Amino acid sequence: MTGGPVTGAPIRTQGAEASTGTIMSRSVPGRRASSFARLEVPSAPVPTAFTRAGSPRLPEVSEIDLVRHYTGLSQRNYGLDTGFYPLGSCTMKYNPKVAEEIAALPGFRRTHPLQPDGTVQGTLEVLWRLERALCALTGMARATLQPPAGACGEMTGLLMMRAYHADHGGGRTKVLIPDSAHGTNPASVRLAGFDVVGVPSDARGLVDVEALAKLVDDQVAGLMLTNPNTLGLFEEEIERITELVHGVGGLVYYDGANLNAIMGHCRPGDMGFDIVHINTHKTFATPHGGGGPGAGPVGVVERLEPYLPTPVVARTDTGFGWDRDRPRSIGKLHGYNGNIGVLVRAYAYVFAHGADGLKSVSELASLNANYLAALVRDDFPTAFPGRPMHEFVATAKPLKDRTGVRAMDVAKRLIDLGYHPSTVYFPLVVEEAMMVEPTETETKATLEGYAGALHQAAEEARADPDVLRRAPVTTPVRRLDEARAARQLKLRW
Amino acid sequence: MTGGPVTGAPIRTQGAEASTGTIMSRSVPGRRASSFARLEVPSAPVPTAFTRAGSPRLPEVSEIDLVRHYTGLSQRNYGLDTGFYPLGSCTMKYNPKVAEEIAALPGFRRTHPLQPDGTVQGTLEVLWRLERALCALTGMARATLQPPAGACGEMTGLLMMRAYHADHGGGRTKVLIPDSAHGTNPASVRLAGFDVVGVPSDARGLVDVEALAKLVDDQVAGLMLTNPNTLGLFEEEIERITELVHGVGGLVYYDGANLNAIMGHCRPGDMGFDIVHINTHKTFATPHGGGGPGAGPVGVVERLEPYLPTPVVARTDTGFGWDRDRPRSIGKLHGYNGNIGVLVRAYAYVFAHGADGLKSVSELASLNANYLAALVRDDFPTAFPGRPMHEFVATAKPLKDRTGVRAMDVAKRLIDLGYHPSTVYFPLVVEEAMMVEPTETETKATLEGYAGALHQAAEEARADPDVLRRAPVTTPVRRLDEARAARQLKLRW
Amino acid sequence: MNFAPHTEDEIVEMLSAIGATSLDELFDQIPVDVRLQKPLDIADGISEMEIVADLRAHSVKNRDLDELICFAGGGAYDHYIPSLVWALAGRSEFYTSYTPYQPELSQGILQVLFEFQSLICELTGLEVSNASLYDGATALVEAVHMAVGAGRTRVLVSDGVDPRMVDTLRSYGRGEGFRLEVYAGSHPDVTPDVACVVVAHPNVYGVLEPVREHFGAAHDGGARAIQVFDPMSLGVLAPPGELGADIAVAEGQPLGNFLNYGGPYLGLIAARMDDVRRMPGRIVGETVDVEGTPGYVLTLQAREQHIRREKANSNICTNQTLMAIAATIYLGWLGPSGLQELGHQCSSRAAYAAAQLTSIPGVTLALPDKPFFKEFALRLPRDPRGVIDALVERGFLAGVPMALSDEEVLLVAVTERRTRSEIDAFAAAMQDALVGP
Amino acid sequence: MNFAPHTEDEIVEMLSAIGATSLDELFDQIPVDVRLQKPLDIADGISEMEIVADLRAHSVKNRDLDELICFAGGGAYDHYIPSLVWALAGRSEFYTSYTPYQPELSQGILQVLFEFQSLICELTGLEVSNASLYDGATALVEAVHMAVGAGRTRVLVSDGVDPRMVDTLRSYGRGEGFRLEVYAGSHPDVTPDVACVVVAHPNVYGVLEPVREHFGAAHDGGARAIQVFDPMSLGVLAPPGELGADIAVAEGQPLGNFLNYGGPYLGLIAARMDDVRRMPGRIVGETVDVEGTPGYVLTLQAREQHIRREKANSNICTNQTLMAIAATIYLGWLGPSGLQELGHQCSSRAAYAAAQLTSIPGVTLALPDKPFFKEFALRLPRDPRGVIDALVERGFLAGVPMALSDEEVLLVAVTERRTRSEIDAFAAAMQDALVGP
Ligand SMILES: Cc1ncc(COP(=O)(O)O)c(C=O)c1O
Ligand SMILES: Cc1ncc(COP(=O)(O)O)c(C=O)c1O
Repeated sequence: MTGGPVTGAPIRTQGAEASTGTIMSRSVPGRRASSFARLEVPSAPVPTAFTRAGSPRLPEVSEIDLVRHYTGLSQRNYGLDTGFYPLGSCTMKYNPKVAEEIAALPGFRRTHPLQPDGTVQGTLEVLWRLERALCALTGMARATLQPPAGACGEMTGLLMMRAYHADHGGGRTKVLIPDSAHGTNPASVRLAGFDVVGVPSDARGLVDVEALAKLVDDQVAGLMLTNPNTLGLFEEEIERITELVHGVGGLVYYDGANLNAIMGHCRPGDMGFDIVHINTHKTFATPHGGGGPGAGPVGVVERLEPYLPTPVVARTDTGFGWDRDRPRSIGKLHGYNGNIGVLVRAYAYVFAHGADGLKSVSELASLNANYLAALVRDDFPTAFPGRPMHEFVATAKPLKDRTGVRAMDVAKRLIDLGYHPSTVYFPLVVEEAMMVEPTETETKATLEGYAGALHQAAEEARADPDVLRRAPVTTPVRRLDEARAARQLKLRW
Repeated sequence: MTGGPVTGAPIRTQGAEASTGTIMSRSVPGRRASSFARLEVPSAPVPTAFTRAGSPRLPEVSEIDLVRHYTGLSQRNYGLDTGFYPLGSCTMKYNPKVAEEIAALPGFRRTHPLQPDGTVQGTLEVLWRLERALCALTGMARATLQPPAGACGEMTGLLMMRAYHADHGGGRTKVLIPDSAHGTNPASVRLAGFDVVGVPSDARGLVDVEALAKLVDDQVAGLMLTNPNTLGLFEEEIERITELVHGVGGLVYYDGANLNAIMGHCRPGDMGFDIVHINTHKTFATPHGGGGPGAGPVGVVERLEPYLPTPVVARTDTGFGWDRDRPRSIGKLHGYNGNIGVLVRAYAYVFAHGADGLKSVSELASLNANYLAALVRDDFPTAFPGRPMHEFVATAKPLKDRTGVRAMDVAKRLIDLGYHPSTVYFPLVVEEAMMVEPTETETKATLEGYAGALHQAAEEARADPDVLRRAPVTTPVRRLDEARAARQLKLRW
Repeated sequence: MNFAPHTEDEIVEMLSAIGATSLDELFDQIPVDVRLQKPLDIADGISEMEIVADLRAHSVKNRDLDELICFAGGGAYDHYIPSLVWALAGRSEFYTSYTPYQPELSQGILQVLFEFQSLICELTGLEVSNASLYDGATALVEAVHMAVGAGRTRVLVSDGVDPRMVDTLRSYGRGEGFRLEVYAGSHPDVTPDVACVVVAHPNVYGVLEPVREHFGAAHDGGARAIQVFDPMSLGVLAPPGELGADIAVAEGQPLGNFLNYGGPYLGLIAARMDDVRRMPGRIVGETVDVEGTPGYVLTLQAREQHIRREKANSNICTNQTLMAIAATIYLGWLGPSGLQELGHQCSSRAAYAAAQLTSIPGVTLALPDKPFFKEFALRLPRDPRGVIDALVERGFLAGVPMALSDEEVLLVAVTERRTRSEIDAFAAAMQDALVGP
Repeated sequence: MNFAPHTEDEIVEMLSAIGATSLDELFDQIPVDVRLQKPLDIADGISEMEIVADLRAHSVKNRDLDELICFAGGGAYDHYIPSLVWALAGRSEFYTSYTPYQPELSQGILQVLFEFQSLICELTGLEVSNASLYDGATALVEAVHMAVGAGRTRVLVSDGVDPRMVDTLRSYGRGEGFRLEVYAGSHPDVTPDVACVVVAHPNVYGVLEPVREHFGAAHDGGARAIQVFDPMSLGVLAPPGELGADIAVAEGQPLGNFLNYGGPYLGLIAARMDDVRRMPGRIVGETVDVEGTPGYVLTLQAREQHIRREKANSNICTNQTLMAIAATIYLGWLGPSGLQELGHQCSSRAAYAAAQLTSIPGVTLALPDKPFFKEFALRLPRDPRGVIDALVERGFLAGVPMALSDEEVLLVAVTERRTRSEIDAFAAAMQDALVGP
């Protein structure tokens, strides 16, 4: 293998002994880890009319059973701390350990959501300052921190769009979305009660502005866009795009998934966007948690501020407090006030980096993506000619045409070579797409290692494609039968 | 493989890519993880006469380099949380996670050793209560918590022995030690300025009391013994033994390595011991840390109390404080007051278990050892006939005689079968010794799994001994050339 | 502070490899008009020790529950979290990974989620669970979304459902186009346009509801029965599946997750197998690999946004997996008998607390004839908010103010953590606060 | 609380397999006379949540360094510990393992220790290091033990060596039979019976010593030169190896380890290759396996107690490996330029603090003509212990009282953590305390 040291490694090979059943395989009737204080008050069971007859089949295990079982499972999992994880659109950057330490402070972790405002002044100030920073970063007037993830942020934005239009004549039914958009965009649009109207891409992989011009009309509530788009390309005609939508009275929504590309260089607000969501678990490196949690704050321009979810943090003479007196608000989007523990980590990231650090993050994210794109270009050309920003979409189509090997096979082979592969088959507009987002926290040597592995896979595809089709062979399990999983549903013990 | 689910698993097999250099292999000139606050006071370097010319070759790496490197190394290491770890004499029992959480409380972790007593009343009370509990457990009058490990506890005890004799006529030069003793015993004896006199074992594996009777004389400062001894056997004539030594004016030292066997059932003090050390990292489950830290508190009977190291915790009207006014003390054995962080964990263990829990610990430790001994007896008989307590010493001699396979080969084969092997080749009095201490925290299924693996290894030894001689084959490295390591010393980069 | 590893030399080399002369050039595609000409209005970066000092200073301005003895609930509870939960859930292989798109590298997460789904099914007596939703309130939104459709757009919500959940449901309803009506009593009027009946048991006042009556009405009217449950009650209370629920949802925070001032929490949802294809979010299934070795994958992905886009059941993508891991470990720690003992401890301690508090002159149970589990509503002689503030001064978080008809009551929650002496001290402090200024 | 997993049924089965009828029978070998007839005088066991509550209550009785701003040193320092150090050293595969007796299962620990040894050699400019000792004081004991022998039994210790170290040395000396003499100045009188000369640099008063003078005398007399160093100084101060030290020892706590009220700490020792076989404790070496793959093992074990028994160099067995892991990660975080910047920050902040404090009337440097690194001795107009107490009231840990000739001075240590505003506030509080009651 060429190109520098390997940073990641596959999960360990399964020996005969490494196979593990579920935690139930360790269960022994009568064993138990938990203990409670002696009940020193009178026993008062719930009335028998309400009681449970049988017992749920929970495991009966000791602490050491739990510790070994879940430690073992963790070792069967590849994380960022294991190695390179260039999932496109996910911004899998290093998750600072310091943020974990901070979020675990009892002052943050051990506070109840319904404590009086006076007892959580520290957190409220953190939220208030974070909101100000997010507004500065995006060029918005105010923001809500309530949405617990990007998709909920989208819903929040779209419901505000809906409420705004209801106050301004109403009757708008359509939301425009480029064909390269992430699946959550159309899903959110539908759940918000709008119809999805697709906007085609042009030969550059950008919004086809002429097509857009034909699509905009007074039925259009708005347009959702990420910029740079999911191809990693900056929408160069962004001003024209936002003007077109504004021209028919629509609002423009910025999907912040790709904010890592532009921090300190340009701001959605300055491009004409009205609503912006941010994925803290992307841009601000809050851990992805194996699938979540995240947080999806949403910023808006001045005129949308009345519609923000209830409550918002307000600063008063006596300190900070929740403002719940918001008659035009779209209401609550989360049972409490969002993923506070995630937002505290985001605050740590934003203020530790500062204006200078955030700007540099975007520069180096772009540098890494462009460098890696250049290294792999011969085997896996980028799908569109433009210079990518923080991520690029390459295609395995030439390789497939020549060898029959697909992007998925390449991905699986990368696993054997020690890497988590990139996103594949997204965005849908690119055949055999490989969407690679290295992020700024990866070293040159890691990028070269990954490029080397991709090159090796391409060579093998040409020489002996079965090596790729058989892959992976070094993992605890090999390729899994997904069709069977969906047909013979086994979703629990 | 027979006998229930496997609890442990070997460290992952090394693929071509998993090989890792030292952290220096990731170093790039100019890269750096650390950052400091801006220096907002005048720069004041040390005078040039004292300054360092060159730079030490420390790694130049980023946080993600460090995180991946050391996460990767951790995954190349087998701990108790990975699986069964039956090292005899080491009491590798489950390390409660709660003790880690407690020791990390800022009130414990973030206190300076030289703070005024008035500012550390919480810790001083913890130490005082722990000392009382250890005295209750061992039947001693007072204890020092200062020694940072068992061996230092031995030294402490022997220096007290020395000081005591100096005050009582002096002139004693010898300390008796059974031939089954742990290496630290003779080493400590020598460092304390005594001569080692070995005491032979009898056919039962116990102290040969007749031989002992001949060895005691007025040159004898004392006897060091663990009970149960390193064979896991209780010295049934313990009263006779301690009387013999006391009879000539000697003191009797209890090596607490095996205290896990007898808690709540009998006490060294009641057997006639004068000095007792405890290994908190054994009996009280404080983590072994890959080799340390531990703590080695030492309890003494009344008449030795004046000799305890300085200072000791005292309780006064105004609270707790360090008593430094101890003219006959042997002095300090540690720069500060010992491994406080370890002692806090020990406190948690002792008081969470309580009198009832500790007693049950010893019962179940013995049960586990006896059960496992019974399961493996056919292939690996115990070296002596008596009923073992918390550990047993089996021998691979019959297997070796028949197949040529040695205890070490069996141990290495166990690794491939998913287990950390027991201690081997100790105690020295048993040929091809396998010293197995399962501890009470292991499940019946785990013991059966280990027994099954031992049986499989024995079968293989008879059928194809090379399987054992080649082992291990599933680990990141296979058998290492220790002779070469000692010959071609490479001890640093 | 900056985690990018680049040295000046490397930047130069990399730029030259891509044919650029400066980092700035990488931003040339951005039209000049929209390029930011000034620094962001955020202070410059600081070191790790400074950000820790800053946030620690903020954290100590809060009065946390190590300091205030907590009797607050309202859906989020101060149950004990054993240390092993986060020692394990906090392993970085878990928390630094993402959605298991590459199952061969993600068997750890996938298996834990499979176990989680199994546990939620066992708890609820239902047949299928997913791999987590955002929180209890949004889980209810998803459950209602599963029920709404084909001419059934009315949603009947019992007045015992937490108003925060109802508010959240109402917000989403504006987009999803269902109509929400709150009803009193246990016999909702289920007409053919009703999609579902939503009941909380225990309800927001802690009261045990006659769930079978509500759900009988629902089923008679052809509507789905949705129960909001408390997972901590299910060692002692009959499970939703047995009470007739078609879908059950809950706030899963109490299962080993910290209070975190409201999040990250854990949305639980379980349903009958018939509804599996209507379920939102990730679902893990067991299958085999090419060699027949069992393994786990994300399954039924055709329901989800990344495949089905605007026709997806839900827009959820990032979920609360890490909280589900914690819940899985926590439930393993409890075990069936622990879950039962927990329930018994909660109900006993709550009963004791209710007795002590109502022995204070002027303090009464607001719903005196109703059985409760671990939380109960008190009628106080003074405004509950003022009382809460007065008790903060005395070291207690007294509870949560809650509307009941047109008055405001105090919800008091008592978990297994609250000792008799804490309860006694709380009652004394309450008495003191009520006579005091 | 009890971690044994046994159920009643299992106990019965296991007893029957070993041919016993009760657990008590397993203790039959114990003579009746010595069997304990009553329960231990320790309270009965409690649950996890109770032990946490108990120890938390104790911990908050301490005034920790999140609360008191720390200017105390005396060998243990409040340097900043980056979060990653314990996030990594705290991985359970490390901390739940033991001495790597089976190297194939322990390459992780072994490699970290190899890196640790390398780093200590690099820091000190010496050739060989071991895998840790208990702490700085016992490391000095071991160093002296390496030097003593063959007619050389006198140990000359500079009066700048921390008295806690000297006391510890004296205790061990009683057994090991060396004689310890403290000398003033930098020209010890090294007769042929002198085993070694021990110098601290920086010394206990923070002062930079003319080390070469001390060591010149040592070497002229054929004795070994032993330096006590501060690892945090070695980015800016010339390393022991360069100053002529044959053996160098230190308290390694500041390298990423918490203050822990005195332990667990980390004893560092490094020496010249000639002395490798006299080194105490574990040493890791690189070698190859049967296939030629590089790997690590414990080596030169013939020095150690488990092989050599009474002839061993040292009795150490359990050491401070986990602290060495933390130190390794910490030094990787620092890097060479970070180590240098750290040193510069310490000396600059200390100089600033000295200037501010000595501007208080009556406060002077006790050793005004001596250069110092990060710690300095103040002569105060009042008893230092009283001043320390008065400053605790004001939120500061002012320093450590220390004897200097026949007076008592205040040692003030200033690390990179102490900001200018903290120092200014400290000086103001000191002034206030000195005029106050
Ligand atoms: C472009 C884009 N938009 C929206 C989302 C949804 O964000 P979340 O997963 O936080 O709900 C994603 C997530 O991957 C995304 O990549
Ligand atoms: C019997 C015995 N004695 C003494 C010791 C030394 O204890 P430590 O390693 O804590 O110094 C041990 C350690 O393994 C031992 O097993």
